[in-house]
Amino acid sequence: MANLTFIVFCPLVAAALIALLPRTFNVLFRLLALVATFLSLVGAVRVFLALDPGATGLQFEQQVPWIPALGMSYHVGVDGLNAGLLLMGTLVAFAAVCVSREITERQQLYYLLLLLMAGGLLGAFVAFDLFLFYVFHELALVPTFLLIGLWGRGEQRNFATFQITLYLSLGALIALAGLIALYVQAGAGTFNLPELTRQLAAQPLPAAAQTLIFGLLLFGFGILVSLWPFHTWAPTGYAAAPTAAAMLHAGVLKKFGLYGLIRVALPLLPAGAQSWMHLLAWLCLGNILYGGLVAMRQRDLNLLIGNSSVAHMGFAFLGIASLSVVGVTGAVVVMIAHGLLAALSFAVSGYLRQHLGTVNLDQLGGLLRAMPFLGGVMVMAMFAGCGLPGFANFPGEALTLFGAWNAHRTVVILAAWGALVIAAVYMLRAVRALWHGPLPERWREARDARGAWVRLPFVLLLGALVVFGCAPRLLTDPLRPVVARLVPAAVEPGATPVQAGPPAPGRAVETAVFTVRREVAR
Amino acid sequence: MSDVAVIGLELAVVLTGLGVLLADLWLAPAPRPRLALVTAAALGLILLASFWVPAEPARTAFGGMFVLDGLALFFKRFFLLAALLVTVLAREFAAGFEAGHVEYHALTCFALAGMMFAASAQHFALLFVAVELVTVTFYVLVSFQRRRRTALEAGAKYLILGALASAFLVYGVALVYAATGALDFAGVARSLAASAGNRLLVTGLLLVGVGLGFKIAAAPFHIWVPDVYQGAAFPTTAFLAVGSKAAGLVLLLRVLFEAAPELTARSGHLLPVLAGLTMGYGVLGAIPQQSLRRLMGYSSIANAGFLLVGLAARNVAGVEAVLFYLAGYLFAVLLVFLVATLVWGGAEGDDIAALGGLGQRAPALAAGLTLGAASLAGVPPLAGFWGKFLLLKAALQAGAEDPALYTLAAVTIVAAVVAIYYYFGLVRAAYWGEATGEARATTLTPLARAGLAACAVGVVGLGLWPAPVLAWARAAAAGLGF
Amino acid sequence: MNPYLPWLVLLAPAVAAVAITLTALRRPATAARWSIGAILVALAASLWLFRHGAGGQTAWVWLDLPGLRVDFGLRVDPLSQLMLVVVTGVAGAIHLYSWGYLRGDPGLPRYYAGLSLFSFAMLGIVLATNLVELFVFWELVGVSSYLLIGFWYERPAAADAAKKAFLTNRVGDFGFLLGIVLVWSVLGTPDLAELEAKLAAAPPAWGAVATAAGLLLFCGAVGKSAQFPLHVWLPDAMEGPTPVSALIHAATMVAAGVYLLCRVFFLLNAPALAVIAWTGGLTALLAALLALQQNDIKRILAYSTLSQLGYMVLAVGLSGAGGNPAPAMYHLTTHAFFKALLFLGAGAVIHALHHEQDIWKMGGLRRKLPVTFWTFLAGTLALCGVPPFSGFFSKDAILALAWERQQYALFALGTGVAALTAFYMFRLVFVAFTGPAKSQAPDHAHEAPPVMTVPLLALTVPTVLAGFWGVDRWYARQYGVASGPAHGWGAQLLEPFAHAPVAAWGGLLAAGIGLVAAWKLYGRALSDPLPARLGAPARWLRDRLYFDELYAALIAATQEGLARVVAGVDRWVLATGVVRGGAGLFELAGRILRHVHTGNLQTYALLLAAGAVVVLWWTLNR
Amino acid sequence: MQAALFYIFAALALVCGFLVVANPFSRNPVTSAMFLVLTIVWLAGLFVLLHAFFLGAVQILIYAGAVMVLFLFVIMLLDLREEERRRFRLPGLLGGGAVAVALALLLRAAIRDGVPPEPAVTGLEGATEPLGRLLFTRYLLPFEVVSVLLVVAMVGVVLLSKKELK
Amino acid sequence: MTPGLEHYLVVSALLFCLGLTGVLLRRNLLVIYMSLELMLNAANLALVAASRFTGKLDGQVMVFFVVTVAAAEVAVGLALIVALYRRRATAHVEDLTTLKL
Repeated sequence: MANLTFIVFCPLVAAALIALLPRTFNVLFRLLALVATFLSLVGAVRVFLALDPGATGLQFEQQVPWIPALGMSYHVGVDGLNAGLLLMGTLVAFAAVCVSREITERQQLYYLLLLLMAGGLLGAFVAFDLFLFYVFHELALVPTFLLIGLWGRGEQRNFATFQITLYLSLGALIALAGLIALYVQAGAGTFNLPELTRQLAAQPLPAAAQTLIFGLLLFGFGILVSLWPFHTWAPTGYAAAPTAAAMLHAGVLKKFGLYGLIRVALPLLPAGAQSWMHLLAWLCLGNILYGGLVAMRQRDLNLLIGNSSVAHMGFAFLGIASLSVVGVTGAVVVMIAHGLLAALSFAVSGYLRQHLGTVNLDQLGGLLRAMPFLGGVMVMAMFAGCGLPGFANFPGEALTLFGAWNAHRTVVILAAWGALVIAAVYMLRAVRALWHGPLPERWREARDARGAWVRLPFVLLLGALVVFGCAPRLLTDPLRPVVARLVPAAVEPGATPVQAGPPAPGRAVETAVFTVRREVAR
Repeated sequence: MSDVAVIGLELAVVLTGLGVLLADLWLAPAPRPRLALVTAAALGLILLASFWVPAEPARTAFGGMFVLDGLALFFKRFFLLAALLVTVLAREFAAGFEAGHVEYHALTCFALAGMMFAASAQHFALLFVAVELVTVTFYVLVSFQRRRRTALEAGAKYLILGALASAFLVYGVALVYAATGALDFAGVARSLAASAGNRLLVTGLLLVGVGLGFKIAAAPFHIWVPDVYQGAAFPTTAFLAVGSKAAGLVLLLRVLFEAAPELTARSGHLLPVLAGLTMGYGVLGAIPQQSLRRLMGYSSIANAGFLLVGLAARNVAGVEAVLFYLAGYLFAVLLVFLVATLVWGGAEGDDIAALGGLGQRAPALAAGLTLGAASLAGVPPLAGFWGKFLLLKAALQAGAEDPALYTLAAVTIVAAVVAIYYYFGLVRAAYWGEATGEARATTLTPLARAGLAACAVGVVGLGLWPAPVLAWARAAAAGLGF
Repeated sequence: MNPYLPWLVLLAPAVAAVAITLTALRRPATAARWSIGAILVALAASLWLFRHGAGGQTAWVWLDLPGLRVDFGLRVDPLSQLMLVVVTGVAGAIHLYSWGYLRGDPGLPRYYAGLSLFSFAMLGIVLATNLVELFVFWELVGVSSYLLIGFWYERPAAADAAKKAFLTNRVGDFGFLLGIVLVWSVLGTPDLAELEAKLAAAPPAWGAVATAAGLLLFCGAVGKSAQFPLHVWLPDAMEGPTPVSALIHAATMVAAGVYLLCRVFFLLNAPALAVIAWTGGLTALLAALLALQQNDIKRILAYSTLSQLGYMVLAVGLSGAGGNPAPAMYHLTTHAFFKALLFLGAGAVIHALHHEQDIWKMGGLRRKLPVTFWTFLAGTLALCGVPPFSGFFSKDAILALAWERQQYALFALGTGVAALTAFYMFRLVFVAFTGPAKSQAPDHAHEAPPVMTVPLLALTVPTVLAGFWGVDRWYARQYGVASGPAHGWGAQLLEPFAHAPVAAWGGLLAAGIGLVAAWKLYGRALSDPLPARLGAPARWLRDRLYFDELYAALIAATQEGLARVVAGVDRWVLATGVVRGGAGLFELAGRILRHVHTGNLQTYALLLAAGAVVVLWWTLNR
Repeated sequence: MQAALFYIFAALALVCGFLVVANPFSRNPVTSAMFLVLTIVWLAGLFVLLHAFFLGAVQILIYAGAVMVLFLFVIMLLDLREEERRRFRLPGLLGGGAVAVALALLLRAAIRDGVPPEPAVTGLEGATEPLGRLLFTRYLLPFEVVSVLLVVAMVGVVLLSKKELK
Repeated sequence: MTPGLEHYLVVSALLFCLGLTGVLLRRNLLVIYMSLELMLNAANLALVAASRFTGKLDGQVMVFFVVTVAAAEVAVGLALIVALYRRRATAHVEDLTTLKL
């Protein structure tokens, strides 16, 4: 089962089967979905365990020509970068199917779309053909829109659906333009990533072209990841989405953009990366600080989680903007950690919404008494969200801060404030409002998650967060050789930073620091 | 005799039309409806036969007036397929016409013949008569459903505006002739190469362009489209959107790249600007529309804009993209109109809100509509996505020479996003719109099923396995001699 | 065995915490057994380590990236050896005590899980070899403190206090983390041993940013040890159960800041130390003043904790770069015992009075609660620095240090605080224990069960005797100061008077003044006479000099205000203005455009012809 | 002589054309139709001047004879007189006029620029025979297409004129 | 002065524009249609003149096609207008505005 095609196509084949079944076989739909995502999960675990962490090349590689005329092929593989993402993706997919118990209408279509989404996003993470990469992403994206539209909730559903559809389509198209431009400019007549990498390593594009294409990719992918100020789709979209869609999108699919930046943009367009990184570093502050401050003011749990998810993406961007091995590694860890965390948060929030009918913080309170299990899970998730050690978010965020320090000093200082203080403020406020305080009479009968089956998704996600949080090397060791190859002219401590930073406040101090460091090196 | 062999396909089509007309006179009323199937079968056979016609080497006939090359063959197959599906559509729509069912099919064949001649035109005389054959047939087809108030109005509008465009076309031909003394494309091209700056010639060619731009619904000659689309019957609208547009396009291709390559090369920003305008107009105008046909009219304008992007790129990749785009467009549009026919039939209106609850009462139709709309919106991995993908690729390739194409690519992206908005509106109406009172029984005839399946297979198949059609498109585009 | 023994110390409570969470959340007895057993195992192992040291060091590589390698090692050196004993010892006593104090509370398993988690984290801080590792455990003690303060989460005050404690700590941690990053970026490693070696090899390398880095690291200590200006959370933290206050908010966690400073002492330079000293001194004075007018028994103790922490920080600051901060650790150690004792005593009182905490409703408890009273009195005397109690020696060491360093202002400040300390502590003793009963509550009080009194008695032993053992000499080994020969008991008692007579006599005199003043005012008082005498200043002190209000206003004006503005911008400008507006513009354009289609075919013809004309004109006139 | 005839015919054609479009005295369609017939006749004159004798004849026979009769017949059938009571709207008037004038100016400029140098007028005669020969050899295909077009027209007219079936 | 091609073309252009004016200004469908015929005739004139001055008959053949096509178009068009009139009792463009926006 340690076969990528198997992992990707398990959900897709199950989707096809569901489409062919009669409309009334409701139990079977769910069962099929569970089995398919579980098989994918098992496959991903085996791939992850069998991965050779020291290797730099692709493993489990498979390649079949698709459209030779345009240099497109079905080309999948894993290395240290996407193995963790794949594992996280399958895990979240399985959890998402588990929590889909809340759906009672049109189950056939629902599971069909959910499985399509799962297959698409898994495919996107293992694709090594740029075009395949894009197509798989879209395959996952389109069902998202339908899921939100059809099973969404709240008064803003319509608007949210349209907003997320249009915004993400715009982002995807811009990214597509970037990918096409890359293809055209490289002139190798291939979308195959390894070949393109070889080609561009031998003959780098001119700096101007790199800057242009990198810009397209940055903003195209950036929109997909809710890069500030293109983030407004995220909170409203997630607030309206059915639980599983929010979990899969916020958790996994959103990472596609970051993955694309790391996998495609950084190694192929090193000069372009240099020219955009400073802007990106400041934009990511928009995510971290602005997103965090907005989250502080939310009174709806889903909006709060949505905005916090915007904020967390900032760390991944910061890691990328650092252009250092440490920072980019941190970004990947943040991606995985946030994937699990977002899925977990939305799962809890979805449960609350389903059982209480509201997730408005002003109406809830003291629920820890009535729902100790969920409360415990949620409190842990919130801790993870404010970067507490022991959860995978901490190593990720810490690494991004460490990695970015040399290149973007002021940004790191402000980002640390966002990570340590602002995140804690809104997370703890949510805990205080939801779980602490006296339990109102009307929620006294609220039902906790009971039974192993109901608890399973929460336990799985939380467990993964803790495991990766305690042993981040599970993720970072395989990443190390890969990232070192992907990051152009990585900034190492002790080396002069590549980024000739602009005159920022505290520049004099920085200069002093660098001078000093050289002395140490000697 | 060999000349006749070269136009064999067209002859077969004309004979089918005449045969159906005559059979209508001879047959008793009862078996007449089956003539639709006969027509469809005949067209299908001709379509099959067309695959035995070799595209290489290009053959000419009638003193070079008619050419059978890859491009022509590509479009002939395209038109045949379109007409075949339109015939199916018309059969399903039959209840909407009060009379003249068989004539409808015959006229479809004649219009098809006109389009097929157009695809092979190498001479302005053939161009003119072929265009007129198509246009005049459409005057009749548009006003066919006389029971609806709007059909005749649409017919009258199409009549006057079409005739006006024809007048421009003819006058353009006259000016071209006055400037060069030639009516064949090769002669005009030679003359143009000798005196590229001749303004009389340029004026003439531009006026020809106006006539053809009218056909493909390019801004600023697109203004008739929404009204006429809305007034016509579904099969007619579909045929207008697919066939008539493609006929204009193939002629435009021939004129731009065979009759006036010099002028095209020096046309500067004209084509990009027109492409951008057309796209923008189409997508913006479509936003507030309530009537499906009117929406599809604006969408048709927008698609004309997308197609013009390929022309504006002025490279072989652009033409290739245009051809592939059209192929995907054919299936998607016919899919949408097939669903519309089955939903509304010959009703007076076609309010999109009436789609409400379709997802529940007819999942197959809703799925078909979704597929068609998604393909038109350019969602991968459907056929429409490839079209947009190839167009963007061509534009970005051409951008290296003319940076205006980069801007055009940006406009294309924005327009594509806006297009997603209104296509998604269709899907939304079908799945989570309020179900209206008039829930028509939707039992599908085998023919309708077959049509739906064919279109769906086309949309998906072209998306998943675009290579063969892409290869044809590439070969056809290469024939234009870049 | 030996190299792995520290892991046993560290992991035993962790295992207990996990086990309780997974298996015993509904079984209090099991949970208590797990937790108490684990801490006792840790205590035993600590004692073993204290006697024999660790035979080698083991580490677990937590992260290994180019330029950033984080080893999770456990460092057993004099500093951590004794600290381990202190932590496990106090924690052991308090674990036991809790079993009696919280008997019957349904949340007991959760409580023990939190307590074990805390022990794990605190031991991690003590043993950490690496700044990142230190930070990890640093955060974990913060979170366990949060969980335990908010143990009675249904009480809004407790929930709010927990949040406040965590957030205030986070502000300090913000500086701490940046300090770590700065140290790493300059010196290239977060490993303490490597850092020390590097600095020893090339001291000037550190120069330029040393002050900044030192102060940033100190930020962490300011937060955790509740130094001014982040002192506001500690009094509120008293909303937690009293044993928690004793363990976390008196004996160990709050002292972690001081421990941190001693750990990274080699990184601190003279300017940073000056700031540290003054911060500590100021905190000591401020807290002592605020303690004067508190009426809640736990709050009085909390302010006294603050004040004593101030002493310790002051001591670190006074040690001077490259000096010997052993007095700080000395005071930390003694303070851990006597303050834990005091809190447990207070807990016993509260327990006996059914959660009455106002000292003005107590009185006469000396007879009702004899064990509690005598142990409490021992703790008070230690706190006030009365010989021969341990507090006398450690406090004297600090005052002597100030005198030696010729920091006379700080010396005077320290001495004054000593007087204030005696005053407010004896105020508490007189009012609550010896004075007349001021309500019905004391009448029904009964002495606590043995499970609570035994820990009291156990803690009394070090409270009384710790001064004779030579804790400072032990710690001095850490800083390479040759320890002199051990004194006899008597000599040890007299040594301060011989070594630094001014400090010793001054401290004693101050304590005496405080005691006498307290007796005068409160010996028989039924209500507090001070407000009447002092007027407004007394009210200001009672209201904690309005720091909370000031901070609330400050935060509201800055961060909250900013959040309000930003959220408004997000909602109205971005989401509504730009996004909806942008979409609306497209829609509007569409709606306008459709009016071109008037339906009049002549208009259409006109537009068609006009289009043709424009195209012609544009192409021809170019 | 030729020049004079050209100017006369041209002027008459233009004047009559103008009267078709904008007769200041009458807005009756019949008047327009009559002047269109006249225009066609003068154009036939010009054709003859250009030695296109066959086309001149065709012009008169088909256009003036058949087509215009059809027009008149329809006008009479429908009894159209209403336009008289409608006023022209100024914006439409100005816009239409401006577009027409602009087009005229553009065409004039193009013609001035683009007319090829005057070739020696050949002995080209637009006689019936060479025309017919050309029509049935080189132009056979368009000719046949036009025949299909005529079939379409027939079918179309029949369809459009059928009594409505209810 | 012997009239040359330019003269003929100018006349034809003027006629074309006159026809266009009629299309743009007249309200009666029939008159508009007549104006369109005028435009076609203008094209015919240009073709014939060009044929004469280039010495080739192709232009005249083209005129033949134009005339034939125009006849067919007129037939269909008039039938359409008649049908429209029967249905709507109007031949005025201003009354044909059901389809709009």
